[in-house]
Amino acid sequence: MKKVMGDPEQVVGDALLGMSAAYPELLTVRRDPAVVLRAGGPRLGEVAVISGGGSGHEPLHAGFVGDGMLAAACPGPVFTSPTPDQMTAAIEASDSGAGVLLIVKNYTGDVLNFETAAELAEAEGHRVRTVVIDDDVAVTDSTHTAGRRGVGGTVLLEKIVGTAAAEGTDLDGCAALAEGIVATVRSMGVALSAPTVPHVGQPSFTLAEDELELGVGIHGEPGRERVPFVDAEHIVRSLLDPILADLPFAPGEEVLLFTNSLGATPQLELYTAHGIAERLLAERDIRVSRRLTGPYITSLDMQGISLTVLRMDGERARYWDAPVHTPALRWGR
Amino acid sequence: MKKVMGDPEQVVGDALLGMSAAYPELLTVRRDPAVVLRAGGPRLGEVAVISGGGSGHEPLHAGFVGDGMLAAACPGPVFTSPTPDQMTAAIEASDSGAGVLLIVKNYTGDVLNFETAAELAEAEGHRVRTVVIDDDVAVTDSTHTAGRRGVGGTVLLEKIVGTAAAEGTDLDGCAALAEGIVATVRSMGVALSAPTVPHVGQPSFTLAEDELELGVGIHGEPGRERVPFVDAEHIVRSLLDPILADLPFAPGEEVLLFTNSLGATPQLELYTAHGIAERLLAERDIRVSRRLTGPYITSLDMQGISLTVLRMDGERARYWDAPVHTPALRWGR
Amino acid sequence: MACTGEDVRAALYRVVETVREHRDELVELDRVIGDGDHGENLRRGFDAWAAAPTGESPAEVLKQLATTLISKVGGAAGPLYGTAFLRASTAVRDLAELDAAAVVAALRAGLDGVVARGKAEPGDKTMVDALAPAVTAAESAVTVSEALEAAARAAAEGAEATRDLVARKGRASYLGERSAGHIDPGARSTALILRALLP
Amino acid sequence: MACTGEDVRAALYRVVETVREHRDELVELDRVIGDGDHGENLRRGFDAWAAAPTGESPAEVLKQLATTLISKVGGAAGPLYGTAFLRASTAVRDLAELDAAAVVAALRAGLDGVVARGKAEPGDKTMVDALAPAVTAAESAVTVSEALEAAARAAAEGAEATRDLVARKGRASYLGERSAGHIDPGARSTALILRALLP
Ligand SMILES: Nc1ncnc2c1ncn2[C@@H]1O[C@H](COP(=O)(O)OP(=O)(O)O)[C@@H](O)[C@H]1O
Ligand SMILES: Nc1ncnc2c1ncn2[C@@H]1O[C@H](COP(=O)(O)OP(=O)(O)O)[C@@H](O)[C@H]1O
Ligand SMILES: [Mg+2]
Ligand SMILES: [Mg+2]
Ligand SMILES: [Mg+2]
Ligand SMILES: [Mg+2]
Repeated sequence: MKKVMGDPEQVVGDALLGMSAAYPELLTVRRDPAVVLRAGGPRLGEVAVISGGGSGHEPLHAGFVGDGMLAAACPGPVFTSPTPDQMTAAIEASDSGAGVLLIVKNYTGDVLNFETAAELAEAEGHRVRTVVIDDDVAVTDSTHTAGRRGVGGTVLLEKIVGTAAAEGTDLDGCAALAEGIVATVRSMGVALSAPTVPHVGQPSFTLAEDELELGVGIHGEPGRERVPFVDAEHIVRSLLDPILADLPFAPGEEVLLFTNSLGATPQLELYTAHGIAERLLAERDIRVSRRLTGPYITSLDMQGISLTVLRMDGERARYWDAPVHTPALRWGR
Repeated sequence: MKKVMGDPEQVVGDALLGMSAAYPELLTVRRDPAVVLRAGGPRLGEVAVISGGGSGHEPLHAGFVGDGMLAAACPGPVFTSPTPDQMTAAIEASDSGAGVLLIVKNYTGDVLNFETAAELAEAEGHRVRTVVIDDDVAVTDSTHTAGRRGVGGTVLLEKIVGTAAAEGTDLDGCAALAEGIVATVRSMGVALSAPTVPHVGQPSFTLAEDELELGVGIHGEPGRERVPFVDAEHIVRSLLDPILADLPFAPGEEVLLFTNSLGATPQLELYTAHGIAERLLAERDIRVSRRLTGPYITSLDMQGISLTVLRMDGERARYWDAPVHTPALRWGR
Repeated sequence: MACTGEDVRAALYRVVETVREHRDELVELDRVIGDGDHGENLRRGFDAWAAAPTGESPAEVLKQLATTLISKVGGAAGPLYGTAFLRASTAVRDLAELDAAAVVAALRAGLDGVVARGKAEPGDKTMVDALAPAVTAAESAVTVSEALEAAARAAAEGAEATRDLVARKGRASYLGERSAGHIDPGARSTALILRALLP
Repeated sequence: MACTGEDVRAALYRVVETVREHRDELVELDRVIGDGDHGENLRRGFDAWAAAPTGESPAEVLKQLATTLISKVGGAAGPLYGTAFLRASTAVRDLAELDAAAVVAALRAGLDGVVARGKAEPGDKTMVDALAPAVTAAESAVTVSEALEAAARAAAEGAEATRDLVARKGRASYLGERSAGHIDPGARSTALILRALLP
């Protein structure tokens, strides 16, 4: 395993040092417990939207801390949910009195740790609402599993709800907006290669030269099915078909299309996939009115892509378009 | 070789289709010859800053087309300089009468093809100036080589000069600003793994588990030296020392530090490297006043990083900070 | 043998050793059907405890371990093991020494805590498949050693038996049928921990 | 044998075939000391020419090939080969048939063009190391066949001899001493092209 790192145990801490150096005006990074805060402290009357999860998915979540998105992020060790003390520290530092919305990706560890943190914070007098995002259609049978995973939809959720909070929407309003998004966003991913976790030192799974891992998660968990390698058109279809069938998305709808690199995918390939997805959606008369393309929720050095489709309406479009200023998403200022 | 692509010969064309779908309001993509133009056509009185080069380095250059940066980009086949007909088409479509500044990375192929294009365009009555960037300190002895390569400095050059052009600086002024930047920017890269070119189908070079390719280029050309694998601190030193010694950069100076991913490097590692570079510069009393961190000039799926250091002054800082709106760099609007 | 706070601490030091020794094995089990961090998560948590253990009575020792695990382990295992030790601590109240009945009560409280938090049933291929049979096996024991011996043996069997199960909880559940054929890392770590409690 | 426009076209079709056959070999040579595109660059250019060749006289045929290569090949080889064929076209003026002297003049003009554009000297490990000896060897020939035969033989030797050289031009120069031990892809393609001109 070759990585640009020092002590594997310090990899997250070392990266946080680098982030705080790279964005001194935007972020305040605290250690022990590790939290990434929006510089400038809580804003009067503004709901604090907070998220967190295992590291290794950068820029998620710390790269989305800033104006118009997250008030704070809690980075866990690589692929491991953070702990309640990080979350309560983030809540403590961010709650202006308007309350806190916790955005939690649906993994057992994340849910349990955020649950504990919410209890502790409420006991301290904070108003806390939690929204659990589970947009991954690769996990089909949710009564026999830990439920669908939270993946690409998280990025869109954090932007739209983060902006709503910045514009003064109250805690109930933010929570309702978030629940609505969770209900109408769907994603699926595919891996061409596995990530290598620093403390493991070898790839999380092994794919033959002619295999794809379809429905892969973002933690190097193997996916739903191992299928023969196919060309870009078929790869995109194998992601888009289950996504569209699931909600389902109907002809005439307006959507946001998010084509995501899972880490090590060259942009040539990512744009190839995006172009095909746009064409396939047009063929089905689904109108793409907003798009996002890039590495926004990754799995270390995994090669692969994911697609996310979110149903749009006027309110969501307005919050999406409004200014955002974070390390990884920035426009309008 | 597994890639999200269709016909390997169409890989650039397919990606351009995707780019134009992803940024309909920003870009106009033409095929045959392939050029990526800023939407909206030439702007009266504005010098057109145009660049181009082999594909596989995305977002360079097409991802930097837009307001405040490039007027047009000419994407060649993967790792192969574009041809003069692309360049003359870009010039034809972009020259408002204020003239054209060609930004050319110093590779034999790029220089020869842009040279031909400049001659042809001048014969058609365009005023053309060319600036050749050669910031890679890994190529030491330039009388016995094709000269230093153009690498990371290109991104900074395109932003600063592109903004100067957008603010009305004339052709001579843009060229002088560009020459000044070329003279005071230095870069160097290191690879942990080799890229795989679609039409080759196997990695461009082979590195053992305990080897680094130091001074690697962005075309999968092997670097200056193969050295034993070391930790992040030593990797960063082995890039920064030759950079600082070369200009040389002196204590007390103000610089822009650009920490670049060569493609497949996880952001955790990139930020780790950035943090170390900031610390080493501070130790030498060199003041980092601007920074850029991310995958901006890449080599397909190569794992590795490059560092670029640019001497700053008030004019450069002002142009750097001014708004830019392109697919890959965006702020202020 | 009765069991003082001192004895509990000594037992937990043995657990720390075991977790260190088996870190790579647990990482490997989790790599195959999960995300490859279970061994590292537990190592981080138990090492953090070992660096600064406090408390006198069994309950105090267990409680401090629980809060350390909750704040250092993360993932699914952190809250689950944390809750288990927290409930165990509550179950032994202010006893200065634990007898067999207290040990069984602690084990049962731990199991109840895991089930309350994680909602797993026996057969879901989780740590419950090691812990639940351990509690049952310990119930008929007369001495602390017998209770722990029986618990460890039953947990080992239970962990081994997870090999044939299809996961319905935790990360391995995403694999569906493909999760069968591999031991559950959390069940394995439960068996290892129970075994290490015995001198 | 004299050489009409028809003959030139036939010879170039043989070049197209050769380039296709040796594409992978040239890619591999370039992968080792360059960026792995030389074979693909030439294939793209010559295939584009073969898809729509025009022109009657030798000069016309050569000129159209030159402009196609300039606009389709890219990289260093595009302008260099393009210039070589353009200069060769100019050198044979309006001749309807080429004799040995005209062929030699065309080769020399091509070499001069490559040197004018690329500034390489013999020994720099480039296509010049195949083309320069080819021109010299062709000079004493009496027939077209003899001229091409001599040129092809000398180019092959020249290409082979690039193996021992350290590159001082083009991408391979970045490798410094490490470029020694490998044949230069452009020298190899020059030798292949000259060999294919012969029926
Ligand atoms: N809902 C649950 N109930 C009981 N145990 C669970 C549950 N979910 C997961 N586990 C246990 O946790 C173990 C995984 O722990 P760990 O790898 O540390 O956390 P994560 O899955 O978050 O990476 C599994 O092997 C399983 O035994
Ligand atoms: N300055 C030069 N003069 C002559 N030939 C050169 C020069 N630079 C490069 N070449 C030739 O071009 C060949 C490489 O061509 P190609 O791979 O197609 O272009 P690129 O190097 O741009 O990828 C080299 O093998 C060498 O023979
Ligand atoms: Mg985990
Ligand atoms: Mg090339
Ligand atoms: Mg795990
Ligand atoms: Mg080449």
